[in-house]
This record gives sequence, structure tokens and C-alpha cells, in this order.
Amino acid sequence: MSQTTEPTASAVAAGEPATFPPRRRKKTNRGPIWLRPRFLISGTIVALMLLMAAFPQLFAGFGSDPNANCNVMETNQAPSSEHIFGVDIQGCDYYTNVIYGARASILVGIVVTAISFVVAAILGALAGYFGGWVDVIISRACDMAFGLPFILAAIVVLQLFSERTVWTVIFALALFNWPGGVRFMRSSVMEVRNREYVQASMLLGASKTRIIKSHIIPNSLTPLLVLQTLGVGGVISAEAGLTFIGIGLTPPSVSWGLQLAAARDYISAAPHLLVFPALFLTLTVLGFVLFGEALRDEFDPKGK
Amino acid sequence: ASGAGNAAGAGEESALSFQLSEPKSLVPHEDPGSQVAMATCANLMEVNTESQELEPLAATSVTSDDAQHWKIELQDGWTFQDGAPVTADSFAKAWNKTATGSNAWQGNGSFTAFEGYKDLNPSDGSKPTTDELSGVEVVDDQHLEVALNAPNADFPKLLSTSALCPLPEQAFSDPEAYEENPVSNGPYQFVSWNHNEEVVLEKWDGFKGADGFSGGADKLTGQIYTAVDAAYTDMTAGNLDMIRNVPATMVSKAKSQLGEDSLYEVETGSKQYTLQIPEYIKDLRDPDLRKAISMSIDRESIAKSLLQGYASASDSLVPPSLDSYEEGACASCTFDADEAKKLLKKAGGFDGTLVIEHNSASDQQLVQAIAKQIKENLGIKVQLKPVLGTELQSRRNNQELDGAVFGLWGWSYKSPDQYLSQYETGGDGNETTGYSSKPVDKLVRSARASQDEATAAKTYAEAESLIVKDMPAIPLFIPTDFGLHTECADMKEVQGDLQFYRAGYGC
Amino acid sequence: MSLPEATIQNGTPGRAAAPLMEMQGIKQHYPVHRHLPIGPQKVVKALDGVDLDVRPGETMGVIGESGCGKSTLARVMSGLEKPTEGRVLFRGQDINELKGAEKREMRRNIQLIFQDPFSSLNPRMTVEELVGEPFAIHSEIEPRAGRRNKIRELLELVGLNPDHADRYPHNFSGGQQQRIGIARGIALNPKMLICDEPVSALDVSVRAQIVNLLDTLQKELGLSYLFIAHDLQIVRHISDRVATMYLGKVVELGRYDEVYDRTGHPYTQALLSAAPELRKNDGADRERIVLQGDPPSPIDPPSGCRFHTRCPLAQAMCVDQEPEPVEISGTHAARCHFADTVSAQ
Amino acid sequence: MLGYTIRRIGQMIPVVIGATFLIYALTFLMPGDPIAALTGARPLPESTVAQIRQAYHLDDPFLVQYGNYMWGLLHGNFGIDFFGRPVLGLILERLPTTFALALTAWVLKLVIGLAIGVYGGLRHGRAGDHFALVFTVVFLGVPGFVIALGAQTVFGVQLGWVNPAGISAGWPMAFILPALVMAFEAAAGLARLTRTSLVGVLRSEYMRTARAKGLSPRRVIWGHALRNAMIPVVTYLGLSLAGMLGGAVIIEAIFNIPGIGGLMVTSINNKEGTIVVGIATMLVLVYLFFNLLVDLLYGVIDPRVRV
Amino acid sequence: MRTQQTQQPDPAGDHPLLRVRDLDVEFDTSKGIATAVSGMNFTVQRGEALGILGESGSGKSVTARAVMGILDMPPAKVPRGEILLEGEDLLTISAKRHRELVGSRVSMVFQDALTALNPVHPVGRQIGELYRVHRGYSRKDAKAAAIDMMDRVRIPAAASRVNDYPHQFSGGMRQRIVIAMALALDPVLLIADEPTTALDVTVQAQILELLKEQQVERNMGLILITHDISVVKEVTDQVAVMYAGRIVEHGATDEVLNHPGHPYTQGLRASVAGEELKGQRLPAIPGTPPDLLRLPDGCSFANRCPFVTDECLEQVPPLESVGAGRQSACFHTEEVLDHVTA
Ligand SMILES: Nc1ncnc2c1ncn2[C@@H]1O[C@H](COP(=O)(O)OP(=O)(O)OP(=O)(O)O)[C@@H](O)[C@H]1O
Ligand SMILES: Nc1ncnc2c1ncn2[C@@H]1O[C@H](COP(=O)(O)OP(=O)(O)OP(=O)(O)O)[C@@H](O)[C@H]1O
Ligand SMILES: [Mg+2]
Ligand SMILES: [Mg+2]
Repeated sequence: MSQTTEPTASAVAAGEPATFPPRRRKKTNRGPIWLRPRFLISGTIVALMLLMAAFPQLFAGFGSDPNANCNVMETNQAPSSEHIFGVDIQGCDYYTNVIYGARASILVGIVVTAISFVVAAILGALAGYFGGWVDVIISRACDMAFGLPFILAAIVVLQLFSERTVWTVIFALALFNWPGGVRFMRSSVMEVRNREYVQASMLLGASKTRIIKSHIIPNSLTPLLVLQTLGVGGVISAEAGLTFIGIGLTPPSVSWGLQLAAARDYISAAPHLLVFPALFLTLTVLGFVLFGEALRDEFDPKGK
Repeated sequence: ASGAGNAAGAGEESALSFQLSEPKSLVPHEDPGSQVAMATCANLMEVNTESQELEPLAATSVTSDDAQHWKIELQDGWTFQDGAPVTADSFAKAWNKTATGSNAWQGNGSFTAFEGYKDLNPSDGSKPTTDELSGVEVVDDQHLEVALNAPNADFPKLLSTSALCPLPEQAFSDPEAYEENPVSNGPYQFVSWNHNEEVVLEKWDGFKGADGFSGGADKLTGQIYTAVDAAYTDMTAGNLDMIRNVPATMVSKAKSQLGEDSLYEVETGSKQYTLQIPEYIKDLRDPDLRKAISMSIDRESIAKSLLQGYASASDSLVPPSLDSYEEGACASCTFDADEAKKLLKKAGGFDGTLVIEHNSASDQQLVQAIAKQIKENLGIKVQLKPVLGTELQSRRNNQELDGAVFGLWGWSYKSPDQYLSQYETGGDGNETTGYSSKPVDKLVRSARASQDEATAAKTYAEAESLIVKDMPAIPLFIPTDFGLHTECADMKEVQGDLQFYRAGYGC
Repeated sequence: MSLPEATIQNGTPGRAAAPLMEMQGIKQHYPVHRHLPIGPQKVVKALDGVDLDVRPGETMGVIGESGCGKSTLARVMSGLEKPTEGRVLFRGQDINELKGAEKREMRRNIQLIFQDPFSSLNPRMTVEELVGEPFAIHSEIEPRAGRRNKIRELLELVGLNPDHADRYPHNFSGGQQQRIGIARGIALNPKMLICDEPVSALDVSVRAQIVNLLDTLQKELGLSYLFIAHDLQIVRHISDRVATMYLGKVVELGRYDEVYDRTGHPYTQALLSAAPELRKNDGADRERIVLQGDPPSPIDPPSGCRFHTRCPLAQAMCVDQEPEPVEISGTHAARCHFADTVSAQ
Repeated sequence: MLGYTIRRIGQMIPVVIGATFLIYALTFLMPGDPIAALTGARPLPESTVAQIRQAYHLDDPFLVQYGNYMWGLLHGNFGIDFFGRPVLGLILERLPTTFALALTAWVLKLVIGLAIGVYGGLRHGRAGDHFALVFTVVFLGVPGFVIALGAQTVFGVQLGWVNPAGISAGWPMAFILPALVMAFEAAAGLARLTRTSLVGVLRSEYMRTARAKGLSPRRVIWGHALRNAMIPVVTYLGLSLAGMLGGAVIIEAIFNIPGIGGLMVTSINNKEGTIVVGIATMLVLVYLFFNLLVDLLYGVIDPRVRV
Repeated sequence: MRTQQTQQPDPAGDHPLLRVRDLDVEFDTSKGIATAVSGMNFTVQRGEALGILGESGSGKSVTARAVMGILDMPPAKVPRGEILLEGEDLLTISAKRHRELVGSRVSMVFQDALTALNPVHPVGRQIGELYRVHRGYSRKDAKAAAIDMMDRVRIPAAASRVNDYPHQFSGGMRQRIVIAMALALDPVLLIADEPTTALDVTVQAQILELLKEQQVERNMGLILITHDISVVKEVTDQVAVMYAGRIVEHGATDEVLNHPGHPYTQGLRASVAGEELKGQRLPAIPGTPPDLLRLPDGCSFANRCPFVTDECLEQVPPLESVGAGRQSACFHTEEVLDHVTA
């Protein structure tokens, strides 16, 4: 094991000590958080998409209607100067349709997240604060929802409805989207509950309501909110996926998932049908995911 | 040729592969539409792929004087693939078992015309008192006699369907083992069934009906796919030889990717898209309203654009390939928006919502386009209601539909009866509309009883002209059916039906 | 500071004024988590029969090694936890039996200062909200209108700049955070302030500031303290009486000078001898006693005298006979069979 | 340890009951008639329908049906489908395929996710970390089916490296592409988790100790950092394998893999409650099994929680 | 891996054991650059114990970590300075050579033993690892050596506890294990960063005794970091007092502590409650230390200093010699010295 024969050159040639990188000065230009590139980019995407969902007319022109002015004889026309995204299977302007498709995706993404946020906040706080059998019941319910494969459950639930609107899909997704948040909130609350400032407040004679309201909730909600923001992208993706396999939205809803599902049969004949909604969808999910990541890095002490 | 068969093997055996969905069972009576069943079992009658005529196969003759009582004589020397002889009993027992409702075999419906069917399927849900069809009588090993409830000249055609195949003795003595390892009397014999992956068949040398059978590959592999897209993708990758029921959307793709030669266009249109209107939907009873709806649909345009020309506008309740077809039988099946509006007015307008139910899994774009046209051209509210296939089926059967229903209908054998019985009281498929008209019933029955094809066709046409007046169904399109195949596979059809096992091996 | 005459709880009846708070036979047992519901349930005997009293205006110092139950004592005494056995009396009333207004009154009067100033302050509240919280809870004390001024006053009292009231705790240094904690603690004019190692987390140079502050507050507001600390020097400085704890029991109790200079228990002796700062000043007279081994587990405390496993003086009787408090002087007692000999050293 | 295991198993019982009940109730509520799926277009005669209903207890009240089902389940009997085939057999026939797919995907995901996560964690705050972030976020962002379709077209059809559909090529060739697609999708989360965990560990005091011992960087990372960083990751990994089993539906459909996913969808479409509930039960059991396994494994890598 | 003897440079040279020259350490934080250590200068000889005194955040640990080369870079960086261990600059030698020296020639005892030990490895393995890596021992030999080492730091029944995990030991025992690890390879220099702060007084005494004993026995250099003035008094020969990243006073321990030449040292010494102060206010140092991100132009202690003059606010007082072997960084050292003696 003694390697006294080792050539001395190698010791010299080993170069820079790894633990001591070159002594250089790096500029630190960290402004306020909203000016950092990640926030800027993702924030812009998210804002644009929200705007598009709320006021598609702003982008598609006033008085536009995704289902009007269709000419079935023009089906599947490739992009042209008249129809910059081309024409869809029904002969409608695809640009208008894709713009209007944002609404369903974003509505689903945000409402489902909001619902699971509320449910997670309430159930998690109850389980975490009261513990005991409340906790047992809620935790087992979470296990159930976790154990059931999401897709299976979603399919079964969605099959209960023949016409599936955005709200149906929201219902199905929200039904199984909360357990992660509950677990997170639960442990977060349990942690906060044992903090000394909560005990200090108890000693001052604060009521349970006050403790939950002014200590527990504020200190455990922000992490949950950040976590949920991160999930918006996932929900949007899930909606598109469900719709894609034919159990999500149904016409007359307009959504990227539906457009992608329809486009699947025309991948080579009319690739633009796939490209545009996929692009928008990806961009949106990316925007939300990045936004969530940026938020998390900012607020989650564990991440940084 | 195919990816499944190792063509480079020493034996140089010819192999073809075809698209298949996981069979529910390999016993033909349980899954009569299955391509495996068709390949493995030989019926009493068959359709010749060259002449497209019905010919006896295992039978020598099938005859009747009154179209109600049929005499069947079997050919000599037929055996099952394990050597056991095929006798009259092999048929009778199989038919009895299939016709027994409690077995819940899918072929059950093929026996409604047989005398004694009711006894095996008591409508009050009680246990049947017998286990044999009273209308089937085994005279001797070679002879059978069948009595029907009513005259039906199509009976020989019925004998060519898989649900009426013979079964060997072991199918009754040890049904479970038989399910696993079925033995039949057809041109191919079963080799293996790797669940959800493939069913392998092998040519059977002992097949007696070889004269009418062109003789294809030595080995046939049914590769199992859940979706036709996957099958298509596999074919583009060179791993599959034959696909049938190619959707219109795939045809032009295939044309450019696989070449013109890969397409097999089925000549005989055997299917039809219709919009059926149940009689029990009160709002839609007015024939003028129905005609208005019919005339508001621009079938030509949709066929040309959305269906990419792989369909033709339909103007009759039967496809043109049938003898009874008369061009323009349905006068209100042409597109005329103005006339449609007039008819709507005549009907007193329509301020409800026209609900169109359809199978959520297929033809979504087509229904949407139709709905859009009705909406635009009539200015009425139209609401689509996509429903799961099974649910739609039970809604049809139990008369629970909320409105019109969009659907595709096809024949099991080539006969106008297969279409028009839908409008005969209590006929096959009549549950959907519940349409009932004495004169129509009478005409259909007499047409069915007629053994003279020309007379029958005329009578059927007469019945149709009566039905069309009430428009219980709006004919829409006759789709062109396509198959896809590689060079090695020479696809063959029988009366509008592509049957993989008949494909010739062309390499 | 006037030194109220100290008494020993056990034995001699109190001669001085009625105690402000009294702990009577306090036991606090925590069940040990177990995985199979079979076999006997084991418990951690964090407190195993503690009697202690604190008189008005008095500072009771508590010393003892880690895990001996000091924090548990603080929690039980403050009412944060209900003891398994025994009573905690505040002005003669059991604090765990109080209801309604009386309970609120008790809460107002007993406050706890934690070791870690940062974690005892809600990070999402401003100093103003933090110091104002007591008034928000007990709105009868200070009407909303005068609250702002009261908060400013309090901040000045503890030596913080009232203009910083809108800042958050993390903007302050440890010493300042502890001041915020103290301001909260005294906001309601309590009678009893329980300090669980209030200076351990602080810088050396800041410790003295806080000790001075506590001292001042006691003088001005007439507070009583229970003062727990590891820094024996500081305990001596601030306490009127000192209690030494070992494995959930008070093993020695007496006036500060009695405990420090005429130590009656070998454990206290070892403790004091280990602290270098105490040794240095009086030169050679205090020989360092290095205890061997670790403190035994509070789940299965040793039989007899709990200290016998580590005691340099242990004899056979210590193993099976639990010593009762032995009075050394009227104000000084120790739970040791040889208390007299030890204190005479 | 044994007691712990028993306790955990005890906790599983209500979960299994609850989950199966939920799915059973939902399938019960689903519109449509299971018998309609049996016969295709031709309606079965009343009698037959009645007999089938009786044979399968379809006329019983819901709770009775559920009770019967659970009673059977307790005896290891998953029931039979409408073709008389035992449901357990149907599931077990397909489970290995899905298992092969999920396991392959899981292993690939493990390799990819850990590699990216460790890389990002080690380069924390530097360009490499940002690269890792972008990489993971892109895979999080592009929906799985889009990647799947793309990959199928490029690698399966155009380049012809693997069969684009079906599993006739057997393991591993038939599974590589779909598994990779699944792996990349799922690797993102794992990579993020690993990175965060590793960054935390790298900051810990014992990493300083390790470096102060003069250990080589490799030894520091492999010997001291990774095992600690894996502690939170293990929980996630175990549960994600269970999740992958049930989550492969879309991928299975696109790549024509005859797994549980396809069976699930068809049986839901056909309203074959016994199969749906059978699958759900199976997957819940698998989930719970992995849950338990993870907890036990936890003790192996983290001595602090050993019991 | 090399054997010890082949790699000793100038074993008999006239280099001091450790010499730190003009060392700066900065942290790149989100709020700007924090100067944690600046202009650090000190020397340690063999057999000598140097105490580094100073309150929280004054840069004691950073100094120690810089010497050990275990600063996290980034965010830390060393823009200036030399750390000479027996003449070799630890900042510029190769990584390989660095690893050879660190852990064997110079080693460290950490403040919190629980977090300093890897929770997932048995303690025996963690000690043995040093022998395996630096000396190439076999697994078995390493284990034996680990047991031996545990014995030497007086862990009872070492052989039976060698496979236990850190959480299974009490605080004092854990600290002993950390010490065992630090002493395993007979280092010439041992850095102990607040080795007893997390411990009880009773255990603290045991640990300090052990450290002192080992130092004398092995003739090691020892750097003892603490903010406990009495600990320094008890163990060290020399003391350096740090304030806001700088050494403000340096000299023989007794000298410095008995006659502080810097107002901070003086304040520190005075604030320790002595018996004589009972009933009086403690002489606390008013105010709080400065923010390292915004160090004042002048003396960092100026805002808390009773001797402050205008000069102090403008200029950083240099560390200057004030008598035999003593240095102080104050413009008013004379006054301060007088004040105390007065
Ligand atoms: N909630 C609890 N559950 C179980 N055991 C507990 C609990 N709280 C304290 N203990 C145990 O009780 C004993 C006394 O703990 P306590 O915190 O009172 O000690 P301490 O004297 O304050 O120690 P330190 O000086 O370290 O603060 C310890 O052994 C501890 O492990
Ligand atoms: N990783 C880091 N990032 C930013 N700043 C740091 C980091 N580590 C240390 N510092 C800063 O360096 C300064 C000196 O820290 P150091 O740990 O040396 O103090 P110390 O004297 O050891 O204090 P203590 O007595 O609390 O251990 C502190 O003000 C701290 O804020
Ligand atoms: Mg404590
Ligand atoms: Mg430090």
C-alpha cells in the first residue's frame, strides 16, 4: 500500500487545489426578486397566458368566435397568410381556436390548484393541529387517494359524466389532487404547532382560534402556496393528458388537449394541428413550473 | 415479410401477420366477428372470393321449398383438425349451446330466427325447460333439418357466419380445456395464444374446402393492438402485414408514407352512417322536421373534405351494393338549405334542442361537422352528447335516448334484410327507433320469404319507399372501407368484409 | 435588592410571607413511544416529585445538568403542561383547576421566557404586533387607543429603539430579540416570570446586558423569577435562592451563598467544581471533582439515592435508601445521607 | 421491527377497504349497462339478461354487492368477469408486462434523475446547476404524450432503432423507448428532490468533518454525502414505483403495450366493475406494499429511525 | 496515499508549526459581500496552545475552516493571505497534497459533535476511515485502531461500542469520538472549535481535561476556539481576541486576561459575573457588534467603546506591539491598560 515509488511529477502537476478555486472576484448583481431572469421570463409567460385565458379577444381579435366562420371545405389547410396557424379539421381558423384553448387549460390549472390548496390547508391544518383521531382519519384518507392510481380514479370519475366540461374535469382532477398538499400542510402545521412562539402565545392566554389564525396558518400557508404554484403546471399537463386519451373534455369545449387529441390522426397530413397547441401547452406548463420553482427558491428555506 | 415470423428461418415457410384486438375467446360462437374464428372454422356455406357468390362449403346442399323448413346435407369425410369427424351433431350441439341464453355467448343473436329459440330464452327470466332448439333436427350423421319461425330466404347466408360453426365433442365435454386450445375444421389451426401479444395460426393440411380457398401463408400471426394507430405505426416500421378498418384520416397518411400500393379499397360498401331518430322522442316526430334536418346536411362537402373523399353521400336506407338499392330512394337526402328551412317552417319550427348522441370514442369530428351544419343551416340548437360505447348500446336497447343517435351500421351477410329489419316491428335493431308500421312489416316479411332474389329486391325497395316517408333514420354516408397491407400480403374481401385468412402470400 | 428570608420547603414550616407560587409533589412522566402494545408501558420520569416555592419578589435559581428536568419544571410551572401528579399553586390556587376569568388572570400573571429568542418570536409579526399581542389577547388591560404608546414604553423599558417597532424579528440581533421576548413577557404586568435559560443562546458580551435588564425589571416591577441557567456564575449573581436538580428531583435547595459556599450535596459540589470560572477566584480551596460516567436514564433511575452511581462518597446505604432532605441550616437542605459532612468540608 | 410491521399492516386495512369501496361505488354509479358490452349490437333476450344479473349479483343492493366482493377478496378471490374468466388471472396476465415497463422506467428514471440531481447538487449555484434546472423543467413542461409521440416517430419509425409499438421484441428492446419516455418525465421531480437534499447535506457539518479528514472529493461524496442525501429520496422513489404502475396508461396506449393500463381503460369502458375494482385493489396493495417497504428500507439507510 | 515519513517537508526547518499571514475571508451573500475575516495574523508553535476568543460571528470558525481548507467555496473566498503549515502554504499546494496534510498533520474538533458525525455510519468506521485513507490499513486493522483510539479518549467498553451509531451516544461521548477522530493520526496541530459549548459543565470539564492532557502528551500545537473566557484561561498559553473579523488583541493568556490592552477584551473580562459583583449591575458592554456587510470605516468596536475618539471613527487601528509578545489594535491601548490597573 505504500506508494513511495510514485513519480514526484504528479504531485506537482496536480494543478489547482480543488478546494481553492482561482481567487477571482465575481460580480454580484442580485436585484429585487422580480427582476431576476427566472422570475422575469416565467412571470411574463404566466401573465400572457392568464391574459389570453381571460380575454382571448385581445389576441384573436374582437368579435372572434372559435366556432364561427368555418368552412368545412377548407379542412386542415396549412398555415397561410390568411390563417397564420392554418385551418383545423372542421375548417375553422386554428389561430383563434388555439388562443381560445388557453382558457380551459388555465382555468383547470388554477381552479384545481386553488381547490386543492383550500382543501389541503383546511384538512392539513386540522390533522396537524388536533392530531389524534382527526389526524388518523385524514391521513388514511390521504393514503387512499394516494394508493388509487390517479388515472384510474380520474377515468372512473370522468365516466360518470357524458358531456365533460371544464368543470367536470376540474371536479375529477380536484378530487385526487389534494392529498400531497394535505400531507405537506399537516407536517408543516405540526412543526409550527410545536414552535416556541406558539407556546408563548398560549401562555399569554391566546385562544385556539387566535393561535390557528395568527400563528399557525400564516407560518405554514406560504410553503403550501409555493408548493401548489409548482403544481399548476402539472395539473394543466394532466388535463391535456386525460383529454388526449379521450376521457377529458368533450366538444363543444375548446382546449389544447382536445386539439392535440384530434390532431393525432393527422400528424403527417397536417402537422400544424399538433404543433401549435403543443407549443402553447408546453410554454404554459413551463411558465408555471418555472414560476413555482422561482417562488420556491425564494421562500423555501430548505431549498436554498 | 412480417416482423413476427422469423422469415429468415430455415424452413422458408411463408408467414403473414395481421392486426387483431385481444380476442374475448377463440371459440367462434363466443366472439363471432373475430378474424381468428373465421380462419379456424369452416361453415356450411361460404362466399367465394373470386365470384363473390354464396357457395356450399362443408355442406353439399342447403335447400328449402318454403324458405322456412331447410334441409342440409353435409359433405363426406370432413374432420376436425384432430381427426374427429364433422357430423350433423357437431353443428346441432354447437347451435344448441350458442342459442341457450344463459351461456351468454355473443353468437346467441344469430339464432332468433330458429324455431324454439324462445324456449331457450324465456322472456320472463325463468330457467329454460329444454336445452335444445326444437327447430333443429339431426336426421343422421350427414343430414340436418332446420325449421325457422318464419320463412327466411337468407338462411343459407346465415349459415356462412361464424356463429354457426361446428364444434367437436371435447368443446362440450371439457369446455375449459377447449377454450385454451381450440380445435376446429377450418383452413388454419390454432397454435398459440400469447395473451395481449399475439395469436399464432398455422395452415392445416387436412382442410377439405381447399378448392374454394386460394391458400395463403403457412403461418398467420394475429398481432394484438389496442388501437389502430399503434398498428399503423408498427406497419410503417415494417412489423405488420395487414390492417383493416383503416380510418379515413389514416388513408392519406398511408398513401404518402406507405405508398398507393399498400391500400386495399373494399369494393362493396357494406356500411352506412345514419342519424336515427327514435319514435319516442316526441319533439322529433314530425317527418317534415326530420326531412328538414336531413336536407340541412351537406353530405357531399363533408365527404369530400372531412372524410377526404373516402365516403359517398348516402341517399337511401341501404347501401348501393345491395340489390334493392334504388338511386335517390330518399328524396330528402340531398343538401338544400332553403328547402330545409321551408320544411322546418312547415313543421312549425323547432325551439327545443336537437340532441345527437354518439359514441364518444369514434367519429367525433364527423358528428361535430354534421351538428355544425344543422345548426347553421336551420338555426336550431344542437347539442352533442358523446356517450361510452356500452352506455350508448344500453341506451339504444332500453330506449333511453335523449334525441337522435349517430351510428354506423353494417351487415353480417349481404342482404337488404340486414338493413331494413331495423324498421320492422320487433326486427333486428328495431329497439333503437322503435319504428313500427304495419304495411312495412308486411312488405319486409314477404320480401324475406321470397327465394327469388329479384322479387325480393323489389319488395324490399317498396318497403323502403314507405319507411323513407316517415324518416325514422337519416341516411348520411357510405364510407369506403380500406385495408392496408405490405407487398407480401394479397388482401381479399368477401362481400364487403376483409378477411385476413383469405389473403394470398405474394412473396 | 431586599432579600426576603428564604425557607426550606420540606420540614420547617414557612416563616416568611406566603409563597407566590408553590409546586407540590410534582411528577411529570412522559410515556415512551413503543411499537407493540404489549409489555409494561415505560415512562420518562422527567420530574419525579418536586417541591419548590417562589416568594414574591424573589429569584429562584435552578441549576443541574442537561436532561435533569429543568425545562420540564418551567413548562409545568408556567401551566404549559399539566403535571402527571402534584399541584402547581399560584397564590394558593391550583393553576390547572382555574377556569374562565380566574384562568385568564393566572395566565396574565405567569409568563415564560424561552432560551432561544428567535424561535420564540413569530417570524411573520412585526415587533409592534409581537409586543402588542398580549394586549390583543387581554384587551381589557390596555384599550386599543393607548396601545401604541404602551408598546413604545415597553420597548424603551427593555432598551429597544421604539422607532424600530415596524421591523421583523430577524432584523434584530440575538440580544435584541431576547429583549423583545422580555417585553412581551412583562407587558401584562405579571407577578411571575419563568426564565428557561434566557441567556444561554446569547453572546457573552450581551449576557450581562440581559441579566442587568432582568435585575432592573425586578426592582421596578416587583417580579418574581424562576431562573434556569447553565452559567453558574450568572445564577449566583441573580439568585436569592438556588435549587440543584438531578434526574427529576431537587437535590439541594438553599440561599445562594449557602449552596455555593457550604454545598451540602456532592452533586452540587461536582457541578460547582467543574465550572472553571468559579474555581479560579478562590484558588486551591475548591478541588475539581470530575464525575465519572454519564447521567443515568430517567426511564430507570437508580435505586436509593439517584446519584449513587456517580457519587464519590457513595456507600452501601445509598444504593437502597432514598435520602430525604437533610436540613443543614434553617434555609438550606440537601437530599444526601451525608449532607452535614459534605457541607462541613 | 416486527411490531412496527404489524402496526403498519394494521393501518393498511382501512385504506384497502376505503379505496376499494370508493372505486366500487364509482363504478356502480357509472352509467351504462355492463351487460350491453357483452353482446355487441344485438340485445340479449330479457331472460339471459336476468340470468346474468343474477349470476353476477347485479341486482343486489350496492352494499351487498360490495360486501360479497370483499368477502371474496378476503379469500383471495377477485371474482370473475362476464366471460367467466377469473379477474385475478386477467390481471396477473398483464401485470408482468406493466411491471416490466414500470420497473424499467423506474430504473432509468433512477439513473437519470439521480445523475442530474447529484450533478446539479454538486454544482449548486453554478452553471451546471442551472443547466440541470432547465433540463428538468423542460421535461416537466412538455406533456408526456407529446414526448411519446415524438419519440415513437423519430426513434421507432424514422430511425428504426426500436420497434415503435408492441412488445414482440421482448425485454428490453420493446420496453426501452416507452420506459425512457416515462423515465424522463418522472426524472425531473426526482432530480429536483435529489438536488435539494444533496445541497442540504453538503452544507451539513459532517461533510465538513469528512473534508477535514482529508478525504478525496470522490470519497466524500460517495462515502458520506450520497447516503444521507438519499434518505428523503427513498420515500419518494418507493412510492413512485407504485405510481408508475398505475400511471402508464397513456404510454401503454401509444406504444401498444398490453399492460394493466389497457385492461383498465377497456374494463372501465365496458363497465366491468369486477376488473376495475380488482385492478384498483391490486394497485392499492402494491402501493401499500411499497410504502411499507420504503419505511423498512428507511431504517436500513437511516440508523436513527431503526426500531 | 502516502506513508507519513515520506512527505514531511523540512521537518527540522525553522518554520513555525502554523503561521497565518494577512488572511482575508469573504462571503458572497445575497445581500452583498461579507468580510468575515480580515488581516488575520498569528503563529502557533509545537506544544503551544493558542486560544481564540471572541463572540459569536466574529470569525473564529471561519478562520479555523480556512486553515483546514473546508470553507464552502462559493460562497466563501480567500482573496488574500497565506496559511503556512510547517512552511507549506495550504492555500497554494495541490489538492492532493492538501488532503495528505489535512486530517493527519492538522485536524479539527467541531463544536457540535452530533452534527459533526455522519449519522449513517457507525462511529468505528468513521474513525477507522482515517487509517484506511491515510495509512492504507485493512478494514480489520482500521477497526482495531479505532477501538484503540476510542479507548484512549476513555470511552468505556470501546470494543463493544465500535459499531454503534452517533445517535446512540451521549453528548459527551460523541465529543470524545470526535476528539478520537482528530487525534487518530497523531497530528501536529489540533484545532478545537468550541469543543465544549454544547456540553454540560460537568462534561465540559472532562473534555477540557482530556484535550489538555493529549496536547501535552503529544506535544501538539492546539488552537482552542471559544467565547468562554474561563476556558481560555484554563487551557491556553496564548490568546488572540477577535472582534468583527479582526484580531484586536494578542498575547500570553494570563497577561491579556489580567491586563487587557483592548477595550473589548476589557469589557469581556469585566462582564463575567464575579462573586464580588453580587447585588450590583454587571459591567456589560453596551450595544451590539456591527454588521459584517457594512463594516464602519474606522474601528469596528468604536460604537461600543468607552474610549472612543474621532480618530477611531476614521481609521482602522492597526495591530501593534504593546510590550513583550503582546499586540493590541487600539489607538488607546495605554489608556486601557492604565484603566484596568487603576
Ligand atoms: N415531551 C416529552 N416527551 C418525552 N420525554 C420528554 C419530553 N420532554 C422532556 N422529556 C425528557 O425529560 C427529561 C427532562 O427534560 P428537560 O427538557 O426538562 O431537561 P432540561 O433539564 O431542561 O435539559 P437541558 O438543560 O438540556 O435543557 C429528558 O430526559 C427528556 O428527554
Ligand atoms: N456560509 C456562509 N455564508 C455567509 N456568511 C457566512 C457563512 N459562514 C459564515 N459566515 C459569516 O462569517 C462570520 C463569521 O462566522 P463564524 O462562524 O466564523 O463566527 P464564530 O466566531 O465562529 O461565531 P460562533 O461563536 O457563533 O461560532 C459570521 O458573521 C457569518 O455571518
Ligand atoms: Mg432545557
Ligand atoms: Mg463558530
